[in-house]
Amino acid sequence: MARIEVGSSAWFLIRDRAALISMAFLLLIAVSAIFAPLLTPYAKQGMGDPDLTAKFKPPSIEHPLGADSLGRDQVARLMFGARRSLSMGLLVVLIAIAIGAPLGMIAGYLGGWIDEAIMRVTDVFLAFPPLLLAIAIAAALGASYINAVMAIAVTWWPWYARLARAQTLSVRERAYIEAANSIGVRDRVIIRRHILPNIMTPIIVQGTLDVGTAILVAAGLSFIGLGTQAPFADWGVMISDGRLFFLSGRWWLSTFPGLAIFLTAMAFNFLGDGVRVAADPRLRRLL
Amino acid sequence: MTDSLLIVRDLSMTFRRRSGLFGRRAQQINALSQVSFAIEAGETLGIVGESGCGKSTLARCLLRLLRPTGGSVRFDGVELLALGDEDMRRMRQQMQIVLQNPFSSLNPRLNGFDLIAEPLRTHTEMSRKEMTDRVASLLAEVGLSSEFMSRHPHQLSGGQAQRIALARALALNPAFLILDEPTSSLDVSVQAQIINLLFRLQRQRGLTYLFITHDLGVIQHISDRIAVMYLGRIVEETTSEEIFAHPQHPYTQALLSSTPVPDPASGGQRIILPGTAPSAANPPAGCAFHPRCSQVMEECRTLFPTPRATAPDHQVSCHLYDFAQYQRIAPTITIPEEERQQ
Amino acid sequence: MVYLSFLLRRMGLSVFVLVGVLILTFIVSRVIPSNPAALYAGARPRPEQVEEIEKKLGLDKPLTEQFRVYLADLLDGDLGESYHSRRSINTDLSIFLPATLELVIAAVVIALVFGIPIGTLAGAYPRSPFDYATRFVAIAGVSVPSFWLALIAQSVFFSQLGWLPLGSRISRDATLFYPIAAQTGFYLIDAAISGNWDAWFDALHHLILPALVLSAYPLGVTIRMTQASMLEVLSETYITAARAAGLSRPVILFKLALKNAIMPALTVVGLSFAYSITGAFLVEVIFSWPGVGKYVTEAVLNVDFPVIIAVTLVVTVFYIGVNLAVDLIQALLDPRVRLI
Amino acid sequence: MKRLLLFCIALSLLLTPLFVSVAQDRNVFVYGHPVAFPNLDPSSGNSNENVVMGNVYETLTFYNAPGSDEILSPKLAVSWEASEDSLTWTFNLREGVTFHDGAALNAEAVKKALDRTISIGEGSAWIFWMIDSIEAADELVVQFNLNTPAPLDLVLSAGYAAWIMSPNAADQDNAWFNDGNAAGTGPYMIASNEPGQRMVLEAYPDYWGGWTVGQFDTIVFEIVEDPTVLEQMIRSGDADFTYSLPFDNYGPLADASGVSVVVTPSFQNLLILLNTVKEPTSNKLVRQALSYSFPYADVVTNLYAGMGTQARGPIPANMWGHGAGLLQYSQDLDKARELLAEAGYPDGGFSLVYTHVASDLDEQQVGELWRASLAEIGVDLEIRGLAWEAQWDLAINDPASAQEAFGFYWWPDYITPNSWLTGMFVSEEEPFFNLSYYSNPDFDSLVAGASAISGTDRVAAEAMYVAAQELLLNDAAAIYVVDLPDIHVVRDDVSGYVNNPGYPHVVFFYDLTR
Amino acid sequence: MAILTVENLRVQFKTPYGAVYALRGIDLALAKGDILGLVGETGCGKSVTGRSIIRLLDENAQITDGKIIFEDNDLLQVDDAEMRRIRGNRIAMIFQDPAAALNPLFTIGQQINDVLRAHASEAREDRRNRIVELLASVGLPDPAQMVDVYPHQLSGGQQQRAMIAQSLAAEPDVIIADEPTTALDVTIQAQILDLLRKLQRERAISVILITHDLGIVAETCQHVVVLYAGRVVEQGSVAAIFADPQHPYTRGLLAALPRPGGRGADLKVIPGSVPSGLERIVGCAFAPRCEHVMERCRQQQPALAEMGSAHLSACFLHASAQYD
Repeated sequence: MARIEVGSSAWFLIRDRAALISMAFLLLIAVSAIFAPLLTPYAKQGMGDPDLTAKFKPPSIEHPLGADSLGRDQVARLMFGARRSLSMGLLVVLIAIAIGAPLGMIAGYLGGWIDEAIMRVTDVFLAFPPLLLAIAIAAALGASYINAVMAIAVTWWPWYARLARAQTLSVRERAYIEAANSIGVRDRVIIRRHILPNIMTPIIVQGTLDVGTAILVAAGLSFIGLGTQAPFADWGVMISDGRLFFLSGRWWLSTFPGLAIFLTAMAFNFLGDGVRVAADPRLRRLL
Repeated sequence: MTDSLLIVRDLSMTFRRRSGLFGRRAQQINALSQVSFAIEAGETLGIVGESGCGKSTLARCLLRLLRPTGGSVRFDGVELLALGDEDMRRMRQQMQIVLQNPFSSLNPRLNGFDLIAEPLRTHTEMSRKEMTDRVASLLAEVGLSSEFMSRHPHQLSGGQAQRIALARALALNPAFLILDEPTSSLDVSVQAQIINLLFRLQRQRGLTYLFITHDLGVIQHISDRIAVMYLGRIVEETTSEEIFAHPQHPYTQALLSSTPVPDPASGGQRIILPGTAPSAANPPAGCAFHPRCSQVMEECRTLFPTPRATAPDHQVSCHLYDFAQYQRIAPTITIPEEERQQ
Repeated sequence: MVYLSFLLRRMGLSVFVLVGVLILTFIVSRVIPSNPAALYAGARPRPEQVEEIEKKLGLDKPLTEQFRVYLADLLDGDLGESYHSRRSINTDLSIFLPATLELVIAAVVIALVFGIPIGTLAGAYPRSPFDYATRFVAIAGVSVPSFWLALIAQSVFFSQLGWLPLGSRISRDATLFYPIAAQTGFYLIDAAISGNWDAWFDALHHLILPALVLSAYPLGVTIRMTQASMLEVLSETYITAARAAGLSRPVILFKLALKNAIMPALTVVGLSFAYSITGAFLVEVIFSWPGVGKYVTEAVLNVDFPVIIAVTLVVTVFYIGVNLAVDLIQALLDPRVRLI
Repeated sequence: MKRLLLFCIALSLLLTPLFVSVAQDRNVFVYGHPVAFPNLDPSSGNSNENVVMGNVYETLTFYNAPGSDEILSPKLAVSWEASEDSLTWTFNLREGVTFHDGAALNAEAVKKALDRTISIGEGSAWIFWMIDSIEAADELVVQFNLNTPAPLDLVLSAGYAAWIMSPNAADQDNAWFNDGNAAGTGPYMIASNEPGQRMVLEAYPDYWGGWTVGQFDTIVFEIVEDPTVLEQMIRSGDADFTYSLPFDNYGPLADASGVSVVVTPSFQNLLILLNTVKEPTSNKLVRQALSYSFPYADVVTNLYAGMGTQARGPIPANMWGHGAGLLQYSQDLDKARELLAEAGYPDGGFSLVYTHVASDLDEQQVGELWRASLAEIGVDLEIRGLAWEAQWDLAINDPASAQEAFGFYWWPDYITPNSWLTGMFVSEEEPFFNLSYYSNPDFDSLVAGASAISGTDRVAAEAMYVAAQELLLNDAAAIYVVDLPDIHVVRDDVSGYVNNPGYPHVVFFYDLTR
Repeated sequence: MAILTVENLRVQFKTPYGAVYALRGIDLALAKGDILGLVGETGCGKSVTGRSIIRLLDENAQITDGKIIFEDNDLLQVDDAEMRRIRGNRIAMIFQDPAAALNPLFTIGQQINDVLRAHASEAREDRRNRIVELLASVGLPDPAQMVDVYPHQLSGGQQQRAMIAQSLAAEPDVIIADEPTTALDVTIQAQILDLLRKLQRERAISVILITHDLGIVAETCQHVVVLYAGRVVEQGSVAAIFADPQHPYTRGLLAALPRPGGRGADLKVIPGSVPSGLERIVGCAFAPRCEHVMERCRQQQPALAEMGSAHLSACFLHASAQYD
């Protein structure tokens, strides 16, 4: 890692206590997701194997967060569920950026009818109520983890297309693009060398903020059964599974996965806020 | 005039801004109207005017960063407006531009080396070693050490950044340099450094300059000839000495008189123009300057004044000089107090 | 005049978008691997029945023809018929849509009434404890899964405290003993019109919990946006100029700055209103709120595509409408917009 | 947030006293119902709306709850007889019965009602496939002419499609019924309908059976999808009756005061149909191995909380035709491994797709439990939740690429063993509900033979049904998971409740008192 | 005599990089009815000085020392409420970019009205007349209609006139004009400067004119203060300083300006660059760039010393006699 310069963006991020705590929390979640098989004695249960002897065990030493209706250890389920919930959020945002950013850049840089065409398509996708389109697509493609990701990403990319276009438009007006043009640098080199690096910051900021929201939406889809399929579970599925028993005393089933989503989404939001402030010198002054 | 490096004839640039329902109504903005001038090799032509007069559009049209809607630009005998995109791209090796604010004209993500090497990468097949040597010599030429190869724009002062921008413009050994307000974002002491550098480079390399500015002090210092622009047209053009000694167009006179001189003793009566420049989207009929002109005549309101010579090598577009080629009318330059407020 | 053409242009674009949405949903609905005729036929159809129904519903015709028919019906204002319930979707939506809107409007009103003042104050006192607390609340609001919050809220306010009902829009007693005369479909409005105050309080009582749960997200967004744009506006030169002119802090904050700050906030509030319509889907399911969300969720489980398309269209119209309204309000508030 | 909370608390305190109770001067019965009523047309409705139909409309004959002396009892028909060849049936109608709209019940009305249903031909109307014509022989005598011998008295007791509606109503279209209109002869009339939320029935004062004190005059269906809410309602006395709660919650509920959990066998069972045409389940040995791999005991005791029973063949135990001596598979993983080895899959090594209705947690968990067992014999199970139509579409499109295992519920349209065997296992050219794609000419002829004589010689028919099932079990065309119970939760202060599995989840409110 | 005096004003900013010393001890005095030019290059502290006087520095700024005496009161000591009564009412401010300094969502009339309501006691109807009067006095055409016009409907020069009208609303004694013409064209600049001179003459207002343009100072001001790196290097009457600049920095600055007749000749250049605000400066801040630098310049900070009548300079070179 490079030396962190005083006053640099990274330095600001580290000074932001909320962002730092969030990063630590997310790291913890990520580590427990990645090394879940090593960290829990109930790895197979995390992958869906039932243990009917522990059915509905309330929180105890063996099962600190209790066990579900098929007796699976909730901690293991949460750790394995984190793999899906986190990756869903990240994948949605990455796919959305991968689709939206190039389109937005092309639209913004080239302008004219290409811009018009891309932006009208974007408008159509933006006009869809986000969850609803995802529901329709997931229903059409069939319920599965990857279909849910695709469905949400399809509703998400227009935001990045818009963002990338707006940024490209403002970068395109910068004198250094004109300077590059005046030298005779080719368009694709300009896009790659001058525009892309300069629009990435706001996209990364938005991306960080969006991961949390994407996790929420993905959990919503899973909650109504259109996401991760049994025997695997993500946090949304766990809430949904536990919900039937929630009011009749088995509170631990839905509470903990809900908290996990809540805290993770919060962490991404705090982190995203932190990155935004750190990346924008003007905001640093304001805050 | 055949041996002039750059000959511009009747250059026009009309922007269309779409508005109204579904953009059907198009608004025309005549940013440049029939601009003609020529620059001899090794000479500096200064273009002066206020914001919105079209001087920056002119620079961009000459380089074909914008596509002019009419006229002709011959550079070194080649008609630029007839060139294909690829030929024009190559032609840009010969003509370069330095922009006003070095911090915005240098990509903040690139370091000094990459910035200066970019034109070399674009137009030559140099090895990395050759490139490094070339960048180092360019840096030396603009008075910077090779350390600056690794500096990013935010680590530079304004003067240093403008030197990098100059080095970059010189990388391909162009013959012609357009300088678009290269010093107006700089402090006075730094501005002096850059102006001196520009002189030195012109002497050493035999460069031809088109120098654009709103600052009369700077322009008279650096230019051989000066063209004054108002609302997309050149209203007066002559040598540097002549224009300061004998300004002819009422606008030029007002401009000269409005410019504060750092000499409390110079005192004198000043011309204070009333109102502001009209919009290029909606220019007044006749002479565009007539609504602000203190000597407005009837024909000014309807008839556009074509350029005419009032002295050898002194062109003015003003009806005041209608009947008097080579004859100077000494205009009165005082305006009653009340009128100034309008 | 300029304003009118701006408005017309925006509406023209909206129509374009709507047609795009229509085509897209239609395509999505037709590529789906399912058998709508079987759905129409009911729980245990016979093969002949399914074929019969395919003919009846025109599902044997080419896709373009189906789309033409659908479009023709749509232009007549007919959204079609549910394959599952066979009820006219127009009729169903006339019942479910007001229910959802009542809920969403309540949530957005809560979000605005609390969010704007809180956001304004937080923006005015950056780095104060209030600002930090507000930031936390705002982020919590946008981070909490609404369906989970709904469960927690039910458990607290129904199971533990017993203050609020568990779900549904109005109590059975109201239905049996003091029914609301339906006019607008908004219970609070209908009850108020007819002076049926028992039913009015009953409806309000049922509305509180789902509306609060649903308001979490828009509240968070409103606070965040108001705070952020307040912060930015307060650093503008014209605010410094106002301070330099010796204006008092309340005047600067609530008269001058708020008007500027509310503009960007408004856009996002519009968006979050639209977002809340879909957010309501999950909340409705949990609170047994007989709205569009419950309607469409059920349709999804049954792959009842006429309903899904219709709801998508109708919600999209609202979505577009809200955005249009926000644009227009902004144009009205901001003297500069008119000239663009 | 704190402010919100305070605001909310204040408001609640303000409002709560208003809702303590409104004096009830009516005897109201509340049925907490888990799904909305899709289609209120008595001719085509063949889903959950039967709980309404059963109280608003009546059939000519009535199927008695198992354990009664007679299978059928009179309803709108007081007596009936079949011709020798079972091709002509005559029904004598009850006198003095009026529809809710005032029209009198007579032969013409019955003919008109059933003709409407047959001509629309939707829903369960196919159960009348054997009817050639209906004639009003007299004012109160209806005569049915059949093209095939069939137990028509049984058919006319069906819980779907056999409802008799008023002649005026019979002129109406589907939309009229779905707007909440109805005109039957039943004890209750639809008073109001808030789709997706609540339906209210009121007693029909002129009901032919008459009214006595204690009977309910108002019935409310509360449509509540959320089982949690349903459970809270029944616990708090906000509902008098409900079903479809999670199995795991019935235990604690039974212990709660004021509530009874009524568990009775139903005619519904859960099977997993195995794809008999696609590798590797096309191999009989593999299917048998799968049958031995299934954790029957765990499913019955844990998923169904011991309330269902392991199925033995397709026909449930409370239905005649059920063979008590049939082979019943049990979990035996060693045997399963042996069979797999014999089939050429010594360590399993293949994977299967199991589909189920996405919203059905029971089916899903059946898959989850089975998957764990299959993993032990080296078989990987992919569990895929789909909408029913999508699941079905996948199965009927191309058997060779369809799912290997199809979670499937069956229940009879009218109560005959033939329904299970013909519906699911008789050869079909195009797969429809035979989603095992099972094809066995011997089986087909046994079932056809049994069906033809079932009206006349039940003993012989029963023997043939059992023989047919033996073939089926040996071929392991399906895994017979569980004979499902009907589980209903009733408030204790309601008396007279008896479950009749012939009319699933229908509560005959007329029989109840408080 | 002086209406406003600044004594030893020191301001620093807290930044992530450490403290930035913006003002390192500023002394100046504004005479009543005078236009005092505050001139210097980017970062010399001229704007900070203006903002300090009206106490509108950014939040991370800290006034560490000094006094600002206005009519016998130290403005750094008065409470916030009192300061608010002084702002706009006694000391008003004009900003560099009038487009940014006017609230885009309120009409010119509303904005001036707010100031009147804050400081004057006229009745509502009178206020409108007063606004029209003010708009007329700054030379806006059609003043009666200008009241209901939004800022974006005005040109840059008109906006600055409106801004000036607003600053005049409460009839202040002092106007701080912070680069009021930098954003404007030369011909418009001439209009605005002319207006400022006229107002100062007619209303006897004292003006602090902050600018980087020596030409403007020469033409507009009576006195001038030259700042360098947060210190005053030279001050005095415009006539004296332009005729006979004493400090090497002032001289360098004037020499660096391109002048008529000097075409083609090299301009005089001050080598090096301005010190960063992060540096602690010992001795004369200009020493590293000064062609006449002496040993003591690097160790000791020269104080302002009298060079002639109303002419002070902080340099050991010319003042050696006095220091010795």
